[in-house]
Amino acid sequence: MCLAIPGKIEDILNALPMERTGTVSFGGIRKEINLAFVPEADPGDYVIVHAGFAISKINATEARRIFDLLACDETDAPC
Amino acid sequence: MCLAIPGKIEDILNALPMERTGTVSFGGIRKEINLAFVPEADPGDYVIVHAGFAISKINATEARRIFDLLACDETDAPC
Amino acid sequence: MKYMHEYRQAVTIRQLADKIAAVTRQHWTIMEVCGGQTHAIVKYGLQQFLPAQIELVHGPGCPVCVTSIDIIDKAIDIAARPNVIFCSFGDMLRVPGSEKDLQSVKALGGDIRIVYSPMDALTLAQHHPDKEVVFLAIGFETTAPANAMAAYQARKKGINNFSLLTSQFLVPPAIEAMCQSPQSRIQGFLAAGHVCAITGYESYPKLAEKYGVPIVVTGFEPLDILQGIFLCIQQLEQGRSEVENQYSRVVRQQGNLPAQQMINEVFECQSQSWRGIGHIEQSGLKLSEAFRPFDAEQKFGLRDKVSSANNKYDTAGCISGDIMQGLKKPCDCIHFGKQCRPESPIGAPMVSSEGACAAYYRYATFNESDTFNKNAAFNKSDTFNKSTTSEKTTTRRDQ
Amino acid sequence: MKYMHEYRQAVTIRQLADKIAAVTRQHWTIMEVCGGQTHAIVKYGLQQFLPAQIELVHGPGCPVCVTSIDIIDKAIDIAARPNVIFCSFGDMLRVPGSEKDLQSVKALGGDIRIVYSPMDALTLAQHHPDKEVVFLAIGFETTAPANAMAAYQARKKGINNFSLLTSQFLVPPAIEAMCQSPQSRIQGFLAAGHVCAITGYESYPKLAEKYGVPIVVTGFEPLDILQGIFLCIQQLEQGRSEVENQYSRVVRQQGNLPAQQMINEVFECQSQSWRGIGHIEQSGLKLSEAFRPFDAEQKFGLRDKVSSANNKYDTAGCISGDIMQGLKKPCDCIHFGKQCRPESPIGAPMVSSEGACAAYYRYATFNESDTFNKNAAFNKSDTFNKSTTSEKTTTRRDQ
Amino acid sequence: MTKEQIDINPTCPLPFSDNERILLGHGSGGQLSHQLLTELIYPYFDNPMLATGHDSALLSIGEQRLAFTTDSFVVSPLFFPGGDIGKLAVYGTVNDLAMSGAKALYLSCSLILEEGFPMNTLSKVLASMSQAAKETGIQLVTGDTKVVEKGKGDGVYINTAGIGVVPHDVYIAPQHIQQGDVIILSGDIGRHGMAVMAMREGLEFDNPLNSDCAALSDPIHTLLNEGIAIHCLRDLTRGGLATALVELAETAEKTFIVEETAIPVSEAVTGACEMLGLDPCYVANEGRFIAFIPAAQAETALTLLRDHSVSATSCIIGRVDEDNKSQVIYKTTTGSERLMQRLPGEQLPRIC
Amino acid sequence: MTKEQIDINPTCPLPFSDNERILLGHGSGGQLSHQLLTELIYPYFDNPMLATGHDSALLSIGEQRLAFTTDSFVVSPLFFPGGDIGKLAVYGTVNDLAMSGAKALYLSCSLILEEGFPMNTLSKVLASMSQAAKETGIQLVTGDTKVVEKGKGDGVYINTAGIGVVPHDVYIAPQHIQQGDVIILSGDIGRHGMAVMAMREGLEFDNPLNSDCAALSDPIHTLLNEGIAIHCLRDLTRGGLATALVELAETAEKTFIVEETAIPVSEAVTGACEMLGLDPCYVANEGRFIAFIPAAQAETALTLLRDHSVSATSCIIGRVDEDNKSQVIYKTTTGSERLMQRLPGEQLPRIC
Ligand code: SF4
Ligand code: SF4
Ligand SMILES: [Mg+2]
Ligand SMILES: [Mg+2]
Ligand SMILES: [Mg+2]
Ligand SMILES: [Mg+2]
Ligand SMILES: [Mg+2]
Ligand SMILES: [Mg+2]
Ligand SMILES: [Mg+2]
Ligand SMILES: [Mg+2]
Ligand SMILES: [Mg+2]
Ligand SMILES: [Mg+2]
Repeated sequence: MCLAIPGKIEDILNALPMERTGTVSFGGIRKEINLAFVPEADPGDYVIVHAGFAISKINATEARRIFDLLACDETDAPC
Repeated sequence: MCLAIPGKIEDILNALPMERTGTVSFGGIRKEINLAFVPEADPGDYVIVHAGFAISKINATEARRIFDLLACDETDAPC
Repeated sequence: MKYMHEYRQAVTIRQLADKIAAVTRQHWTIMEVCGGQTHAIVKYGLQQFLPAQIELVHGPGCPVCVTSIDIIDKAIDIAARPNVIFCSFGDMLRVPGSEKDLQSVKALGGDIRIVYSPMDALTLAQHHPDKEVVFLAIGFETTAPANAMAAYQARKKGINNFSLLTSQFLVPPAIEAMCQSPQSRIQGFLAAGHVCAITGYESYPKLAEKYGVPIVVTGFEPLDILQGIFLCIQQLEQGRSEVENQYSRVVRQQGNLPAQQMINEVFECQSQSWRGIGHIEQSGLKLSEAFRPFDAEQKFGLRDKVSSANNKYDTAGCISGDIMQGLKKPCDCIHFGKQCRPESPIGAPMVSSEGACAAYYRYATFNESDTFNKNAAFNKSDTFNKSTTSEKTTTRRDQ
Repeated sequence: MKYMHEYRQAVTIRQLADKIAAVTRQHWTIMEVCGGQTHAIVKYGLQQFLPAQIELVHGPGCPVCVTSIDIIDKAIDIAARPNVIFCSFGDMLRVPGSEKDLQSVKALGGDIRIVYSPMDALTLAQHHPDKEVVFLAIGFETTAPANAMAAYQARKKGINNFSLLTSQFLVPPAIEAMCQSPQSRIQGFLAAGHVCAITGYESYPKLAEKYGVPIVVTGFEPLDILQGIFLCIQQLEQGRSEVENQYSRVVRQQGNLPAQQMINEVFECQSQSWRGIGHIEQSGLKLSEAFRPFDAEQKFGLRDKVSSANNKYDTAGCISGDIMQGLKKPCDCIHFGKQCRPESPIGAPMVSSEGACAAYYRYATFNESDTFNKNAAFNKSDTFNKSTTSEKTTTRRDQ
Repeated sequence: MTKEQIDINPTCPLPFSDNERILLGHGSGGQLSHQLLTELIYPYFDNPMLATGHDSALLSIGEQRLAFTTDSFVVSPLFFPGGDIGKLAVYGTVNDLAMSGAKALYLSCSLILEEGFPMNTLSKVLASMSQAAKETGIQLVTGDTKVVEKGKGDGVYINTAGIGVVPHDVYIAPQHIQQGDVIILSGDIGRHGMAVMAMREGLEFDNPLNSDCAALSDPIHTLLNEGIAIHCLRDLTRGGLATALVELAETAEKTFIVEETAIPVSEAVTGACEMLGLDPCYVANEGRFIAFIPAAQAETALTLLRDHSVSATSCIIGRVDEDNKSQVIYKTTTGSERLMQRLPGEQLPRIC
Repeated sequence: MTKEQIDINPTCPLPFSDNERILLGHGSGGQLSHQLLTELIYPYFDNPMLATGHDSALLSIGEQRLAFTTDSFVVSPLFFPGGDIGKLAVYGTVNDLAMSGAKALYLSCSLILEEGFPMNTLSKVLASMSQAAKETGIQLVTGDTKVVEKGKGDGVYINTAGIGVVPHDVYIAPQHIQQGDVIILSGDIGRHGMAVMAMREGLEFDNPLNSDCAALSDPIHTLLNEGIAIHCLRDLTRGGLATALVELAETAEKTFIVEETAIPVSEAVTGACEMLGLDPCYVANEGRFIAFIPAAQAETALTLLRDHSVSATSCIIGRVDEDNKSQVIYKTTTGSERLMQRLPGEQLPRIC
């Protein structure tokens, strides 16, 4: 359930809190997405989008962790 | 106006006075026709039909008159 | 088919043509009142059998032609409603209203059905109790009994989802109105045989006498029409103005009494507007009080609605009114065969194949001077101009 | 695409697979709760990277699969009405109701539109004030805020021709119900990352503790799922039953507070019927009192309508309920790949590509013993039987 | 990106006003169809073959002379007395090939199905196509199937295209019509159109009125085999006999003289036409043709044609006159003359 | 005479229940389309040429080898970024001919117009067809126009059929696929389907996503002229790459091995597919093909193909394996393997 994909906020189209929307780009496409549930996300941020709504802002640091972990394993260095 | 064509009554389908209908044949086709306005017309009689209604019974004697007249003219006999 | 094809044979046609030629000495202008007769005259090229002195002009007897724009607009209004099945005779679908025609309403999704008889519309109403079924009840006296019967049975059987949008015309008041017109050139009438099958012809003698015009009740086959013309010319040449019945195989003097009774039960007379011509007193039929619940105008709240006077068709120079009063011919119209063609009519007479304009267009007479150019647009030196331009007599026959 | 393709690379997948193999010593049965995860597991052939001892079973987290026949029948009832525009997410159109599906209503003329977002349905309602626009609001906690926002804005803007037919599910009560079932074989859960993005995972520790099951909040990319499995197996092998968050780039412990607030404003909890599984207390969301005017069941008088118990699908031997509770696998169903195929589904899990049956059918694993015969009907000695038939352990992990 | 933003910048030969729209009459085969073709479609495809207005195109590929034709079939109801859309779709293309003197060899078939169309009905249509193909010896070799949403079709539309071989000594085309040719009509007219319309209008018949729907290849090939120098052929379809005559007179730039009394019309068609106020010369046929033949061979041709049941009542209805006025003079039953016109739009039943 | 009374008595190979009906999926080009063809349509037309499942039929007429094909085009919207229904209708048939190695010569065009369709739009469609025909050197030689009532069409449906000549030494067909052949894909996939769907869904693009709609004849003829022994070609249309591969594997009775990582997909198509939950391998194309070529000629073929803009990003996506299991093994980006399937019905956007 809950097909949701990452996209990058490009601009804010409507800044009213309950109607907040913005252009989000997904690879080569852009679409107007409802941002009312991610008031903390600004242009440049990545969000996860489901059914036309951003449901979460992606944390870039957390996103790197698994790769760091696997790189560690590889070198057998203590991470 | 008032496209109406001659047809021959073949049978009576409904004999109730205000709902009288019968099969009328027109050349090679037959159709159920309202006969309420020609109570005097019976199977075998020709009627003139307009918009699904027989509006008049054809008088066979009168129908011959023009041909008799023209035949008379032809022979120059007094008719 | 019996009582049909024997009246279309070249031999007898020729015989009658000779008789007509033999009696004709002067120029005479005769109107065939009925569009069905116009259609037959043009389809069978009957003008070719007449001496040049006989000019036929074409009357207002085509219900498709004379139904007012107001009614067409109301029909369009009703037919476009979602819960309606709108029923009509075929030709009415192409008649232009002030903005569009019923056909284009159908093209936009309106449920419009072509029926052969008013009773077919009533049957539809019985089969679709969840829909409003409306029948566009046009016609002259010939059709009025059929329309009346549909209303009568609807009331009797309680079929309350059925109604009539009526546009019904009476012939004698129209004949009288034309006779009274100072411009009129008509010297004799061929009365409409099928109308008289219903009405009889007892009201005609006083017209014939008052206006000094012979009136011949005439049938619809080529031989009928030529005989009607013969009888009419014979009277004119002999200085008579009487009523004769050419169509005696169908028409009785008193008409069809049960049909008259049905008309009287369901309808009452009213002043009526004729498209292109105007109002004529007591020349129409409307539903009487008891049948008012079956009146579509009342049911759909359109009784007082009047179309915008400004419409794209009647202001476009269509001379249909003049044509139907015998004042002009289709080829006198600047649009005829150019913008106005059966595939794109401007006025109603170009729609119905009984309309004078459509009949002239469709059954163009062969003529050495090439009646039609290749694009089927008429050129000026047109066959049909021949008779009208020959002698613009306005002489009324006086006796 | 960033945050997507880097989680699908063969090299890192292989690394994690090795880590999993290294820690696995026993047979373990793990359920991925979410259909999106099932889809990814089968699409990317992730089972091929796991040791034979790890058995994945597929949870009820596909709203297309668990929406009750009753709701489908109500959707069909509403969608077939003349004045309605019925809006739905794409996959719902093929889900069988007791007699037919929405797609066949569309084939018979129902105005059914596929939308991407509940807000698109609301926009349609604004553009068609003369129509009733109904949105089939299915979903788990992930979709509930979007559905709620549509109702909230409709009320705020007075868009009264808009309503929701709701079928909304909550995950934690379902996990608890499965844990309580005596037949359950599930020893650990991969919790649905996108649900937790909304709800957070503060309610999970007491479940993990009470039922002795590790719960790993897991994402949807192949690398996420393998890491989730790794963390779960690691706990199981170490005898722990804790809550871990694999999907920390998206999921916060407390979830999305504005979204939770919107859910609370618009919806309230109710007992909910899960297709193939049955009622689970407090496992659903319905519109709260203030939003009742936007409830399609109420608007169309369907609140008390119950489908006939006797329907051609659920009595046909479909074992979707058992599959979604981890008791059986699609290939245990006698219809799988025979009468039941994506182009002619018998049960809902064959409809949505997230449904376990459809995912298994569509992304059949290549296997030397010829997984599919030519007609794409599965034969008995099927790849997928491998794991289920290997060892029918019912051991619940106890600690 | 919205529809409006796409700039396709066509080179449009005719500017239309925004509210000029396709009407049903544009598909009637009459005057409106003619305008659509000559004013809009032909100018875009500057190909002399199109303008010949022939039933099929004549192609030369290597040493071979081929005929190539296409038609889409959109009849409602799909089944009618004497035929169905499947038969029509096969015969229609076989006939267009035969009208070039070609032997029909290969057929394509493309179906546009409406969502919700019953499988059983489709099966019946296909069975009928299959039988018609066997009967006429044409092979269906390639096809296509599309499905459109409910409300965007009418059950099934069928397109067929056909390829045939034209013998080396056969030259049949409007341009080969000669002064003095007789015009042969292969049978009574109006059956197809009236059978379909009568079904809609609920008319009953003494003896069922069947559509004339039939393959016309056999009589044509008999004529060719027996050495009749056919100048032109035309199968009578939409628009009827009148429209076919007018089109050929214009393409050939000849004057035809046609006798109303010579044109056979069955009692049933006459009755139905009179009742509905239609002219049989404008009613559609699906198994009739006209042939232009040197007068000297007329009697032989008639004898040969009458040997085939499909053309058993063939007769001479007119001739090609001396002057070249691109017109059809119609001598009516009363003895008068008028010009024949194309069908203007569609024929609507005339009641009043 | 009512509909029910007509007895057409067909010999129906498959009895259907009364409520089995055509679904949109029957036109998707996938599994339902396949069933409709093999279970209903083919049995009625017992012609080996149909069952070859080739893009066009190969005919021998005298000394000539001809290819013959047809397709109907029912796309909505009629105009989309990168193309329109007119272009599609010409290219589609030219491409099917090219897939037999034929040079496209002659085209038929049959229009089914919906009552009320604007003349100006028709004019634009015709202009586009005209330009596409000029560009590909095919001549439109015969046509037909029908008009259906409002609500029984969708603006315009276009059928084209085409005839081409196949050189004597060219044998391109699924049956000629050989073990060891490489499978070349002519460019990135999914553009047409996503361009059309994105327009419906109102997606915006960084750089406009254009349909791949294009004529494929030039690169094919280059390959043939340069002596590449093409074993089989298939243009990718409805059903996408996956369906084409599965169909060919079944017809050829071969096993194909295809690498996901080798298949080019643009960023825009990827983004749109991920958003809507679609798989680009099942999305429609209108200007892409796959070619089966002996491994020894693969590099030469790639070089030749890359010289044409329409196939500039051609690449090898797989090969024909030793065993003959009529299946397509798909190596995914993660390193796992699974079997490719046909598209089941239509691809519906997956949301939840
Ligand atoms: S030709 Fe047309 S515009 Fe002129 S009078 Fe007749 S109907 Fe009116
Ligand atoms: S295969 Fe079909 S019938 Fe069997 S469990 Fe899955 S959905 Fe139900
Ligand atoms: Mg033809
Ligand atoms: Mg043709
Ligand atoms: Mg044809
Ligand atoms: Mg095709
Ligand atoms: Mg329809
Ligand atoms: Mg192809
Ligand atoms: Mg093709
Ligand atoms: Mg194709
Ligand atoms: Mg044609
Ligand atoms: Mg439409």
